[in-house]
Amino acid sequence: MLPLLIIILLTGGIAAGIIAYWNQAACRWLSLITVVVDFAIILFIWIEEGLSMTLTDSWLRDSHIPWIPSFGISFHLALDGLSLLMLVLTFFLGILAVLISWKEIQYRVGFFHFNLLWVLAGITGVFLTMDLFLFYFFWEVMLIPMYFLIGIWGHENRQYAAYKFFIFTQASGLLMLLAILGLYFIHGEQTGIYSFDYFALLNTTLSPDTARWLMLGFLAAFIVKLPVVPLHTWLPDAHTEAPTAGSLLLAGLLLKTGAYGLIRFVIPLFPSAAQSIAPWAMLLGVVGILYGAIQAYSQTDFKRLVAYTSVSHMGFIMLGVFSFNELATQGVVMQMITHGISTGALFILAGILYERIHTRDITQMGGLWSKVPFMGVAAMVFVMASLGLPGLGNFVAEFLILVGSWQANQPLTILATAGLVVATAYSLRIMQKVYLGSSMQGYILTDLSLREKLILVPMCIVIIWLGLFPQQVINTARSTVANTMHAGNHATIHQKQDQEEVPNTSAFNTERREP
Amino acid sequence: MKTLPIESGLLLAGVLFTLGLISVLVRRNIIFMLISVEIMLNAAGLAFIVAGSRWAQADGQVMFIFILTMAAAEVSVGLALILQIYHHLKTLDSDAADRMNG
Amino acid sequence: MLNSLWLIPTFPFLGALILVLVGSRLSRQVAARIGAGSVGLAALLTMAVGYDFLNSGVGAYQYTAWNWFDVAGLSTSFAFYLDPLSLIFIFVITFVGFLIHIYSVEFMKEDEGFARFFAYLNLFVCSMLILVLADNLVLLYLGWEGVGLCSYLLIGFWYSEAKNGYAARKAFIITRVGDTAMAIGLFMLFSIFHTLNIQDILTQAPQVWVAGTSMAVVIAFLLLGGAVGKSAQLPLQTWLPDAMAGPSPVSALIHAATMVTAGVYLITRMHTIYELAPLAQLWVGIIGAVTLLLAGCSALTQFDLKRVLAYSTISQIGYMFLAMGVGAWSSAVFHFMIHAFFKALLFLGAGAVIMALHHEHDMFRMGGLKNKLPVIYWTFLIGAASLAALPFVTAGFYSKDQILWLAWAGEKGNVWFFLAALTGAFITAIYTFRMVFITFFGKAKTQVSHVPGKRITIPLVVLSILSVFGGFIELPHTLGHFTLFSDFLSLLLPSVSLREGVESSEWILQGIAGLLALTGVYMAYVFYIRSPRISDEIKSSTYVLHQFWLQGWNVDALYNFLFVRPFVYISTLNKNDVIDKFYTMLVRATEFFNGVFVKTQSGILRWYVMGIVVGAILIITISLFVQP
Amino acid sequence: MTIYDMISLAPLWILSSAAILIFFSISIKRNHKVIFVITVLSLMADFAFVSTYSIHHLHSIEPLLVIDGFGVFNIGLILLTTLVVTLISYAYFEQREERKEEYYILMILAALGAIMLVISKHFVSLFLGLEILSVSLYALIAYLRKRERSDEAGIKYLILAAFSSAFLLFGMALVYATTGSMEFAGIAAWITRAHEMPVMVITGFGMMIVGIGFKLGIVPFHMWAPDVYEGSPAPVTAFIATVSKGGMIALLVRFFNTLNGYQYTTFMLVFTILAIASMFIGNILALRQNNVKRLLAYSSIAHLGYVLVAFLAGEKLGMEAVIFYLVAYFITTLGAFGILATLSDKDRDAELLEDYRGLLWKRPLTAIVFSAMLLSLAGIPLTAGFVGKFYVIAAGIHTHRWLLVIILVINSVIGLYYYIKLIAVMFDQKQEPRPSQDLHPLVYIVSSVTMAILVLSLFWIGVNPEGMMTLIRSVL
Repeated sequence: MLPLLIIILLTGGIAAGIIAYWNQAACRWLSLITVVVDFAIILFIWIEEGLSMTLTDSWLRDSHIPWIPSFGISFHLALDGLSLLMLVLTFFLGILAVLISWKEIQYRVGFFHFNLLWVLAGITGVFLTMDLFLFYFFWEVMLIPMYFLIGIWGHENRQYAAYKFFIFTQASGLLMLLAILGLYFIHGEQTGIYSFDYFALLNTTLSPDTARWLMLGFLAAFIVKLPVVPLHTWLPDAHTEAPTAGSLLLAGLLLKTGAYGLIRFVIPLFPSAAQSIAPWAMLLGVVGILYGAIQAYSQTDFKRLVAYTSVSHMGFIMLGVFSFNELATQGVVMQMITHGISTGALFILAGILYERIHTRDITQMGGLWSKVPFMGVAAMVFVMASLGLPGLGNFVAEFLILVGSWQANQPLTILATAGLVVATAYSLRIMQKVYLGSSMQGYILTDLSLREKLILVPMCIVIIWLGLFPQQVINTARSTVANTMHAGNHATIHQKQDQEEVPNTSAFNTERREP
Repeated sequence: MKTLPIESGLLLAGVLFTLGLISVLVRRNIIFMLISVEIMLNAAGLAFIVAGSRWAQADGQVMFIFILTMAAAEVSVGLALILQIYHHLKTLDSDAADRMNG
Repeated sequence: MLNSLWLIPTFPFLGALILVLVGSRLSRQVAARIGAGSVGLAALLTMAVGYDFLNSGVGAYQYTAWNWFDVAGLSTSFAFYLDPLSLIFIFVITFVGFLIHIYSVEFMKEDEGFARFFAYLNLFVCSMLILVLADNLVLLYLGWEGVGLCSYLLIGFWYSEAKNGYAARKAFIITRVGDTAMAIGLFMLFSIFHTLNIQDILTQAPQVWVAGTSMAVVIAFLLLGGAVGKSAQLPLQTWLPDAMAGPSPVSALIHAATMVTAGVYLITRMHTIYELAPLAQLWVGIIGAVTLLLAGCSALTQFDLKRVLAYSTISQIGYMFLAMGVGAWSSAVFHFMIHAFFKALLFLGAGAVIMALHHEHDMFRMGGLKNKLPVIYWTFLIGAASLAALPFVTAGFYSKDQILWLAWAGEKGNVWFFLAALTGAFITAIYTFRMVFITFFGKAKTQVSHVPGKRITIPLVVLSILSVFGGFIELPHTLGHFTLFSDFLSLLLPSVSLREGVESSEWILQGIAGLLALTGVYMAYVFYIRSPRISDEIKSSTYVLHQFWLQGWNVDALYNFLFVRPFVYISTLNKNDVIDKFYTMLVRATEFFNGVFVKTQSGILRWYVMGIVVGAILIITISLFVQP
Repeated sequence: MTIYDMISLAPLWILSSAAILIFFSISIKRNHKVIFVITVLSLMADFAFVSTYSIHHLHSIEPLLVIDGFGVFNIGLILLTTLVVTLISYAYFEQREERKEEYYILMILAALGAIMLVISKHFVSLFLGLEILSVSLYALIAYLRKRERSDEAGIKYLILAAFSSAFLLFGMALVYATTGSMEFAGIAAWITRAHEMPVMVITGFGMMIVGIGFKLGIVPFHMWAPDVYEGSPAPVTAFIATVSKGGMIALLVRFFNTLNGYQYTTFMLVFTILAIASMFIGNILALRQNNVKRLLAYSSIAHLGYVLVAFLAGEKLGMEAVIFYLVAYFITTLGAFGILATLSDKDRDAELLEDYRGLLWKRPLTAIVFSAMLLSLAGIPLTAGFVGKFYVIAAGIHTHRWLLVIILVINSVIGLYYYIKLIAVMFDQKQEPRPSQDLHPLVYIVSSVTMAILVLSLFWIGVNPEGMMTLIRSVL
């Protein structure tokens, strides 16, 4: 079942690319159907498993195919609550990405959809894989098509942005590869079994120094992707220059792979090292929150502004992950989902406006509400989501993160909370400059079309739904979060025991992976 | 029979080699450069012969013959090329052949 | 009937939802019916629920709609909690809200954003109801932010003017500063009590803390931060005068009657914590006292009718804070209720005047309206009298008198609080009647263009009745000793114990207060009716002070200088992200090396030979000198 | 020399006979097609013969040559590479009027030299192999006489190659003078006995490194590379980049392993410095290069640096990584130059960046294949280059050569820039590509099939490298 998710996207992408030579509409429909099928599959799994989800049994699906046995590499995919949620988000946003490109992309339609579906395939792989080599593999695979999406269909300065994106992520990814290999060899030398399997590597005993260095390798990849200030500068350029679908996928999904990596790999693999750098990591998170927010305030390019808000919001993820408690981690999971939707929606709105008035400069806008009230309402919802208004999903996320991080570090939490004020400032500035005020330019524009409503209305519903009824999501992520916490707490105990030998009982139930 | 110590033989070869090397560096005429390189090759050949004689083996001389043969082949190709270059550039100044750079 | 409690916020919510989704396609009549009707239903339901509640005799009723989220012990739900305190609040919200909705139907009838207006207003009522009914602090926070949003939307309702948008943003951002403090308070509460359920916290707090514990003080201060933000008290008061950019019904409902008193609600609701944190409670009183004086002075100098009322609102909420500061909880709530009546009345009246005069806000360009708009004049006068607390006949007298008395006689009261309150009362009387005299007396300066209809006058009349008779449900010892209101709250809120030996002085104080109010009215009469020259002279002789007060003690300028400008400056300065320069530098460095290395590829053969020679020398040198 | 020896040397015989056969064939009638077919068939036959060798086969032809699994693998690799170069040469030379037939003789002789090189275990055979290869290359580089840059490239290569050969020879002479043996094993035995290395030997090895380094094109002996790459015909460039460098690497591995050079920190240090310098300077030089051939030359300098990292890592994993990387690099380079050759026209090679602008929209398949090759050079997953780089890094980490590995990573990132730049140019949508020559579809069929096979193997090894890994492991 799990490889199927990826295979559908890959073949769908190739087919869509080929079919576009004859019929562009068919290509769009094919892409849409491909993603919808995947979405249906993952929803089916969720509904099927949602009822029987318990703490002990955290791995819902598992598929294990040997790939490069001489290196102990296997095509190992597994699904737990966190992956499930991420996949639901992936395919949801995937559908929207196809829809939003329906009119926007008129140039090389086939190749565009090929890239779009392959990005999604790469992301799906990242969220599913339980083999570190394979993880790195997918991690890189999602970059190339993304690079093309930015570089070919982007705005004026697309080449520069695409380079920057690619080089930043590659550089950090390679550091992760070093760390993966380091871990692999250390584990191999200890046990005699050379394997890239996640569950095998979890039990590696590392000296504190080694653990720290290896963790930094992993961290590099994830915090560049997240991104964390001062490694964020690729993001404003990439987000700004990408086509709408590209920005949507970047903000909605690619950044989340960084957060996912932190939860899935950094904490469980290097619990004590992660704990030892936690204050610094949290500090970086807070710096990101404030810096991103301040930067966002002065931007005049709509998409660039939203991009900086992403930097700010991702700071919360850093803060939450390194708080090491269930509250904050649940908040992080929520934040991953809600940010994906709210920021994605803002990018979509920017894209819709760009289609109509051909500018992203908010000083050129103003007073659009009276002309496009429906769009204005939608914008209001997502702007409010972005400033963390209760009742919308982002509030639940940020509140949980902050309550959690308060238990871990109080001064930093206070600073992070202050970030909410700045968030208000920049969010309201969007509304003011774009929709409110009086219009200087005599733009003639039409309100949302049916297709655009089909994109934005579900997003509104989801963000409100997540704000009012988040419990289903929390339940789904619970087992994963609990396991991660277990690993973290284990490390704390372990540190206290003054480096006794690690007990054999692992936090993770590894039995199930054996076929 | 009293023989020269091996070091002096090698020293001679070394001096020859260095002379060739320096003249490759200082000459601009391609033909002279080629000749200088040949000197270096022959210096190497001389060193082989000295070494061979030290161990009383024929190997050194065998090697020298190979070097000679190779040098001949090289010179023939080289001269052909130099002819071409002269054809194109109307000069044999090696510094003139710098159309490819950067 | 009690179990339909959840319907009270649901009606306005549905109203808002319908109006947002299909409002633009509805006729004004239908939109008005939905907008006002939903709040009307809520008001009716409140009556029914309140009746049931009073008859049932239970101290409190709780209704859980659904579990909101439940993570690692932080369990919150959409649960409503009804007790006397929240009952009073929902009564005021729905009832006054309903009246204001009716008023708005006429007031807004020509506005193109008619449906949008009612949508926001309904959403506001819903959020405000959630705020006061919330059984846990997270839900309260939801309502808290929700009203903030609606306030933002409604201040900036006429969005085409940038000024209004600016005022709206200012309101939202400044209240958010307070909210942030409050949010931190919630984090601390959770880390101590492992719950955010209000009743659980209130019952556990006395067991966990002894009075004066620093933790309690810190939390109390943080919650106070939220309260001063929302209630426009020092030091976060600056947004409220600007918030008058919104339509007058909005000012009446949100910025006078309900939302701005949310801070009062919060502190009263969490009074147990304040009683465990005497220092914080003292500061509540100090903030209240100082705010009421400062705002009163500012009100004296304003010429925009609504700004006078805005400063007056700040000042009156200062009274409520002062009351809470001395532990007179029920007095604060009582003053809240009465204030809601007369201040809503005044705002609605002011709105009617402004509408009648073609959106003229400047009092000095009004005048002589006494005869032209009689209903408005009389009702406005009643409201003004209540605000000025003219003795015996007005509700304001009774509610304010209670605060004055307890500020002096209460255990936590002192002479400074009393003097501040007394001075405040005097100033109040002056600026109130200054407003009345300038607006309604004298020569007419602007023609009346629109005579208000029934939908405007009826709410005014109803509110003026309440402003007079509302006070009689709670009478002091000296005057009938009727304590319906405080009895109702007595189960919930402790009463103030008096200092020893002060009982006898109560009537003296009442006398002084009444006299001062009347003196104030007289002074206003002297300055603005009998000899306006004097007021001009005072104005010109104290020009600097006048300007200073007019600008609200220049706090805005101070904040601009301290916070806004540096923030914008830094933000703009760094617009292109200085961190990016570092990476650009890396690229430049690489390009520089590229330039250097490319020079070595000169294309000259001898140069290449040289390269090999250098390499050979290096290798041999290294080989020879770096021996293992 | 026994009969068995003769049979073992069959690959060499076959190639030599093929060269002579073509020679005679030309003297009878010049026919490009026939000569081409003879060349292809003889290379195929040779490969078929070599592939029958057992990988556990070890046979020494004393004292010069040794045919073992490693040698056989490399012979096979060289033969296949030469075959591919020949295949792409056909279309390339067909459109040129010059005499094209001798080209194939030279190509076969060059391959012969390289094969000699990889199976040699003696200075004499080393020298012979090297010079057969070199002399053939001089002629090959300057083969297109009408092009003005050919002769310049040829003479530069000739002088420099001879110059560095002199170093190599002198170094050999010094080693021989001290140790009394020209056989690798004999030298190794002498050194083991001697405990300490005399100055003469060290100087000798140092001078030999110069000669070897020149052939590999590593810094600071790299300067010929861009000029020669630019001046040579595209297929010849491909040959230099692959067979010539690969043969030398194979020899280096054999020599170093026989000597057990890993115990001498001096040489490790020297090679470490060379590797680091090659990676940095190669990549940085390529950054703003607008000539694709020169760009690939600089990139090859860097790639040889990567190979040296694996080489320095040593142990079995390092050797595996060296060979795997070579295989991946061969496929990729052949692909890249193959594309370059197919895009070239009569007058000049398609070497300018501008020639590639908008290629994706004009010739999508070509552009995609070229992008795949470039991505492989950059080490992006799904391609052989990725697995190769992974292998190298793994080897480096295995023996804790963190410095080298980190520098490799930094350089991969720098390298990324110019590979992407090239891809970006191809994907550029604005300008229309310049109108190019008429295509002769039939002529290009051979090239197209070759490219298809290359790109398939690129992806096959990238996605499923297990087979190749097993093969390499078994020959070591």
